[in-house]
Amino acid sequence: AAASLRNALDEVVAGWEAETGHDAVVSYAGSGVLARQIIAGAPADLYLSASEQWMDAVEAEGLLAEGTRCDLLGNTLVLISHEPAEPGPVPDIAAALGDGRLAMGLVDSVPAGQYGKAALESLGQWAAVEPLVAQADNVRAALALVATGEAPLGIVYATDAAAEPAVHVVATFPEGSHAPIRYPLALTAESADAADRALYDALTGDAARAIFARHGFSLP
Amino acid sequence: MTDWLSPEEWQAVALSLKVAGWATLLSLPLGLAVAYALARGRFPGKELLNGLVHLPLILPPVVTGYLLLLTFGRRGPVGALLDQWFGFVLAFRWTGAVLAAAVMAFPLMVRAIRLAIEAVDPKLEEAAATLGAPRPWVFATVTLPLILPGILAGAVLAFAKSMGEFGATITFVSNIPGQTQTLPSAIHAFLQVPGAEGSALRLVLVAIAVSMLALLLSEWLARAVARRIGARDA
Amino acid sequence: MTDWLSPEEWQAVALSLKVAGWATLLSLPLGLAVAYALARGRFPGKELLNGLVHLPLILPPVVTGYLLLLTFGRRGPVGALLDQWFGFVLAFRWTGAVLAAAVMAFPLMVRAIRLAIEAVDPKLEEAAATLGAPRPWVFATVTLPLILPGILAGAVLAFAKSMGEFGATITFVSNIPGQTQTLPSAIHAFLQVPGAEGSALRLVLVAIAVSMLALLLSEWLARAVARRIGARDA
Amino acid sequence: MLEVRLIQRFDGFDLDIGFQAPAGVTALFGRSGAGKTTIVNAVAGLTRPQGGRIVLDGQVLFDAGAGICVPPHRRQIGYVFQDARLFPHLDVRQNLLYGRRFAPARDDAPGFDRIVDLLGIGGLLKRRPGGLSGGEKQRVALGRAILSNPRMLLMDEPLAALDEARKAEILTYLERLRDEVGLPILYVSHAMAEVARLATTVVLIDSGRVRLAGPAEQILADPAAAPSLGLREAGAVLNARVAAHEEDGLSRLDTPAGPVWVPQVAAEPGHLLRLRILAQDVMLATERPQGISALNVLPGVVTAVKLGEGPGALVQLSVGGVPLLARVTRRSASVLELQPGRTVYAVLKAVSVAREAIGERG
Amino acid sequence: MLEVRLIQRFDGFDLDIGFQAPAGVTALFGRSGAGKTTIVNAVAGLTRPQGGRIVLDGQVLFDAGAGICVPPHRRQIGYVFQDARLFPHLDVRQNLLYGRRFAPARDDAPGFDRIVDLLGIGGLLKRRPGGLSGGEKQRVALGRAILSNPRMLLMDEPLAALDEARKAEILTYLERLRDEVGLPILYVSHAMAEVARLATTVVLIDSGRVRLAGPAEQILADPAAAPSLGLREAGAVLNARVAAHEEDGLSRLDTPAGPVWVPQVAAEPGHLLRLRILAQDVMLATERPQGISALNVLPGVVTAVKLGEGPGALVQLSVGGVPLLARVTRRSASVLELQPGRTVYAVLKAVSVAREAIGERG
Ligand SMILES: Nc1ncnc2c1ncn2[C@@H]1O[C@H](COP(=O)(O)OP(=O)(O)OP(=O)(O)O)[C@@H](O)[C@H]1O
Ligand SMILES: Nc1ncnc2c1ncn2[C@@H]1O[C@H](COP(=O)(O)OP(=O)(O)OP(=O)(O)O)[C@@H](O)[C@H]1O
Ligand SMILES: [Mg+2]
Ligand SMILES: [Mg+2]
Repeated sequence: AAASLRNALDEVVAGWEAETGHDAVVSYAGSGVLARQIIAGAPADLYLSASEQWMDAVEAEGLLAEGTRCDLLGNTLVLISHEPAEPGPVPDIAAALGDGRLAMGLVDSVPAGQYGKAALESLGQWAAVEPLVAQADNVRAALALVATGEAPLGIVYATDAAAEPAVHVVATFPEGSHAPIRYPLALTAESADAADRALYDALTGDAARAIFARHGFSLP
Repeated sequence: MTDWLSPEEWQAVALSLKVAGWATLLSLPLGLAVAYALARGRFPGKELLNGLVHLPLILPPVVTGYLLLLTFGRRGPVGALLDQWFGFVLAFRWTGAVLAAAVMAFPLMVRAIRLAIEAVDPKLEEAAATLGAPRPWVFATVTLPLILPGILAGAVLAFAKSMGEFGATITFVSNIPGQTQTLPSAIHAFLQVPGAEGSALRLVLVAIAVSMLALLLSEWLARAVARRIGARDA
Repeated sequence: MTDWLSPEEWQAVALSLKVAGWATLLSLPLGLAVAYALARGRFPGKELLNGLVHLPLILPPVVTGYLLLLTFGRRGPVGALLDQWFGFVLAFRWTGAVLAAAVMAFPLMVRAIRLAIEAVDPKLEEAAATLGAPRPWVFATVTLPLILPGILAGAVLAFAKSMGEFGATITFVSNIPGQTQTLPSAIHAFLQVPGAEGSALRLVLVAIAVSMLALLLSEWLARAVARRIGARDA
Repeated sequence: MLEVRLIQRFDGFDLDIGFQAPAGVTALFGRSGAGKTTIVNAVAGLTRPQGGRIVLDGQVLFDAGAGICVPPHRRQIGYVFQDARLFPHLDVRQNLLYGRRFAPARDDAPGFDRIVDLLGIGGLLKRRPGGLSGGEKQRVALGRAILSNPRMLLMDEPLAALDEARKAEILTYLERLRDEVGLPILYVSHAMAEVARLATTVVLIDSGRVRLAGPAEQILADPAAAPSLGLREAGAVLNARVAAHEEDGLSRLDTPAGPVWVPQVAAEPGHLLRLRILAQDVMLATERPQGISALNVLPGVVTAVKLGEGPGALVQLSVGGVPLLARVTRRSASVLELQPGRTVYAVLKAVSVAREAIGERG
Repeated sequence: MLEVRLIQRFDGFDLDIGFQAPAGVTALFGRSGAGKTTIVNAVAGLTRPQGGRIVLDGQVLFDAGAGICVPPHRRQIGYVFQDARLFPHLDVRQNLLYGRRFAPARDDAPGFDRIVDLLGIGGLLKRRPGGLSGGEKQRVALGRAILSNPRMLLMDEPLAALDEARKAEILTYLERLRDEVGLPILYVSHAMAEVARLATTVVLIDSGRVRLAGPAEQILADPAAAPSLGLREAGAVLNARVAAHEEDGLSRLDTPAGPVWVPQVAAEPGHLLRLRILAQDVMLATERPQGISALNVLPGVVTAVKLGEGPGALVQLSVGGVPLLARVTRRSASVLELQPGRTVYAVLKAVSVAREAIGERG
């Protein structure tokens, strides 16, 4: 599963294991890394991606169990700051930055970065902000940049912002400013036994949804 | 301290040690051979070999990991053969983590050993030859003991690197707790999660402690070896 | 070939070279000093220094990068001082990438130089002393020339490592095209996107080509040095 | 029998020599930088000369034309290096025994204890070479080569760092190796005394060329060779047979030149010896001297007088049919009217024939 | 003036010595492993002995009690090592000049060209030590130490790897260093000939202890010391003045024992020399011999006879008031009735006084 899901997913899986007595092994890594491994023959049964693109890539290889792909989770994108702030509308980011930097995920490759770029473009701010963007390897690193005060502002998922007390949400990007943020889940073509299916069902079940919701994810 | 780390974390520590140990041990003979070839050999393609050895240093670990995945993965050309012939699977096993660590640490090991070989006075090897010792015997009884400090240094570097390696490992064998989740993978995973810095820090401290022990051990060994060799002069 | 790489990619190549070059160059004097201290010195805390030097090898690069961020970031204790006193900022600058690369490559450089120093016959240094040369002069005129091959090896390892370093770099100074986007960062970015393997491959080839050139150069230099020193015996 | 023919060119030095080393000890003699070590290295197989051919007992070890070059470890040639080259990581015992494993088994192989005793290194066996003194290293190197039980021994100034007493002991042993074991030895030395005592063949090298080569007796008694060898070292070699050991510590030797008394020799009566008589130890008298301390007075006839550039003259005598050399001043040569045909008495002090100048007949 | 007092213990060897080295050349003489190099290393400051005190010209270099140990580079003591220890990365010229930068400026500093010429290494200046022959290395090492212009020179068997001709040249130069420059030298050697020629003071070391020490003339002419020094090397030293160079290549020297003719010496008439006369080169006669080639016949009186264990006897004579040693057989001693008081003639060949035995007066 995507590494950024760890807190919530661990909780869900632990509950499921206790309930069913099955053992689930969760491998957390970047969505791209996992996708490549599945393509290269990794013995994975479920794939929970943070990126629709990577799920597409796996699907294109015909490695998904037919009809099991669904959007498990959603998320929202927020602008955060190091300095305490009250949530409000998206400000003029370039002006707010001054000579500081805007921390984001890699704008061309990390999903959060891609969404952020799209949002800024639709808000007409991208051109002004682009030279000021510090692209981090992943959302988590972007969050760290803001948390340490290295960058005054950053764009991350609402879930990340919620888990880090050292940052403050300045604004939430409007729904329509970027493509919907989705975490697709699917069983792989390899998955065989009933336990796999059971876990799939558990993840999509109500108990799990409640946990995910508590961690700040939206549920499409 | 047992309850200071979760069982899963203990597993990661144990796995890291196992992986680093095996990676170091298994790459030693090859490292020695390659270092010897680079230091003393004269053959076409020497520069190529040299470059190849350095490759894992030059490439981002993810690339190396990806290349390993493509080659040694279950569908990779070599991986498939290994599986078919020996039933030996590397991908997503701790054995794969060993391979990844060994490959990443290889340039460091080779360079250290090579430097040591280059510092051995060939006149001593000549002297051994005039006493009737054939080349391999000379290597085993003269060159090898004299380069022990270099081998030790190489092994330490390789071990340390293996303890810290993660980019190639996670790309090649993923991050499966109890199977391929090494200490650095675990640390990295923690760092991906907001608010888990504490857990990460604990593991970092463990990693440092383990490696420091290894370092101290190696320094002590090196001193013992140096004493054995005594003054350099003969 | 100019149109084979985009201008941005060219920038990444140039930046990588700049960063690796500076990282190697700047860490040389310190590396030399630390290696000398470890090889010849006797002081309390030697083991600690030794451990510290190896740390970047042991820790996942991300951790190192994070520690750098905490220390040398604008709000970090050292970073703040540097900014205040010298107006020298590391964060988000290529200078920061140099620091990250230098730190990551440091253990490799130190170990290579240390091995070389340990292989120098102290009798030659004694001979220089009886000719009236004070310690620093002996170091500069006897020890230093004799360990040149080791220094070269250390520099090559450091350069190669710097060319490939990316975990600590991206964590510390992010990935800002034209400023901190080095070759490996660019490669890594490409690998994050499905289907961009082709672009990544191109950059990988460039990285390999550049590093091979550096390697060849270093081997050639090493041979020149070895010829200068001639037979080891005196 | 070793046949050597070598061509090797360095920047500023070129070597082009050929010589034969029959059984016994062949001394390579020559000034510093003459090319001695270069030759020895080629024989050992450590360098590959540009041209030439090396044959040992019929086996071609090296042939530039045929592209043959037997690697050193298959040549079975022991080498005592000019620098000791001990293995620093092995203790003295291990150094000494290093070659044992590859030594061809032979009945007359030198015993370990024997060699250790002879070289006086019994107390060092557990030590590492690092702390040994110069002479101790040299002795261990010597032992190591001998114990590898080679079919030929190369020695490059093996005794340079040793005191006279130790030198004398080892020379005695080398003589025995030469005579009893029959081990051929190629011996590099600057010390004429060693050469004269050990050598059966002398090869004089000068600037990469062979200047003189031949049997030791002949070369050493050749007045023409004296300048090259060093005037002080010129002298004849007499073959002698031990006649009797007398009670006052002298031995009487029978030589073709008549009886000669020398300080007691170790050999049994009947044994054959080589006696080296330095030209400068021989005094000449025109009448038989009386009341002098010198015990040996041998009547003879002058056969040649070679005046040097300096104040000296080399006089060759025939004493009982064998040549003897005497070095005198030109002044004496003219005062005593020394010229071919003149009858003279050669006066020789017994103590002048030092132990080192008496060797077993090679 | 160098005062040395040293205590040093190794595993299996312990050194406890004290001696003084006045101006001139002090020879450290002793068997291999006696402790000579250990002493020299301590004087150079390369090792820190466990106890003792080293004072050079009033400056304390080392004092175990006071915790003083001047580092080697501030001692200004040149050291010619037993192993050459040339810098492999520098060419010969750079090796030679290495110490120049730190050399105290002095008017009488040896000129570079002068030394290069003397050592015959002009052709090697551009070469690196790697390819030099053993003797060439030793010569470069010698030059390097001398050119660092030290206030004292330590030489550990500096001439061991050299041929006789080169040795003689360098000895001449060392004599000049000793006499003209007044450079004190601590000289380790196994070669008695070198010691006798150069040394003004002799210190005999045996197993880490001083066995004998004193002025060279005294020690070398002491029959009691002869066994330790080697019988062949026993001999007296005569002080002589050059009287005239005669046209047949001989020089007449005036000595307290009377005129002595030797092969021409390089010194001007009036110059003072030391003449070493080996005991075994002296023949004794009870009546003045006639018609012999030996030019020097010196009348004297026997003052002591020391019978050895072997066949020999050492006879000490007083010739013109100065002691002379002669080595003869016991048989001759009894036949000639040699005993104190007996008048005898000492017969000495001019050519026996070799160039090496004539040194400038120290
Ligand atoms: N590799 C080399 N390159 C250039 N010259 C060399 C090389 N090896 C030897 N020589 C030269 O060849 C000559 C002969 O050297 P060699 O070592 O054979 O002399 P040697 O007779 O053994 O002298 P010594 O008695 O001083 O040891 C020397 O002048 C030396 O400088
Ligand atoms: N570091 C050491 N450890 C143990 N023993 C040592 C050490 N250094 C020297 N010795 C011993 O001390 C003794 C004296 O050594 P030293 O080198 O002074 O002898 P030397 O008189 O110079 O002999 P040589 O004439 O053979 O050079 C030797 O027996 C040697 O083995
Ligand atoms: Mg030689
Ligand atoms: Mg010594």
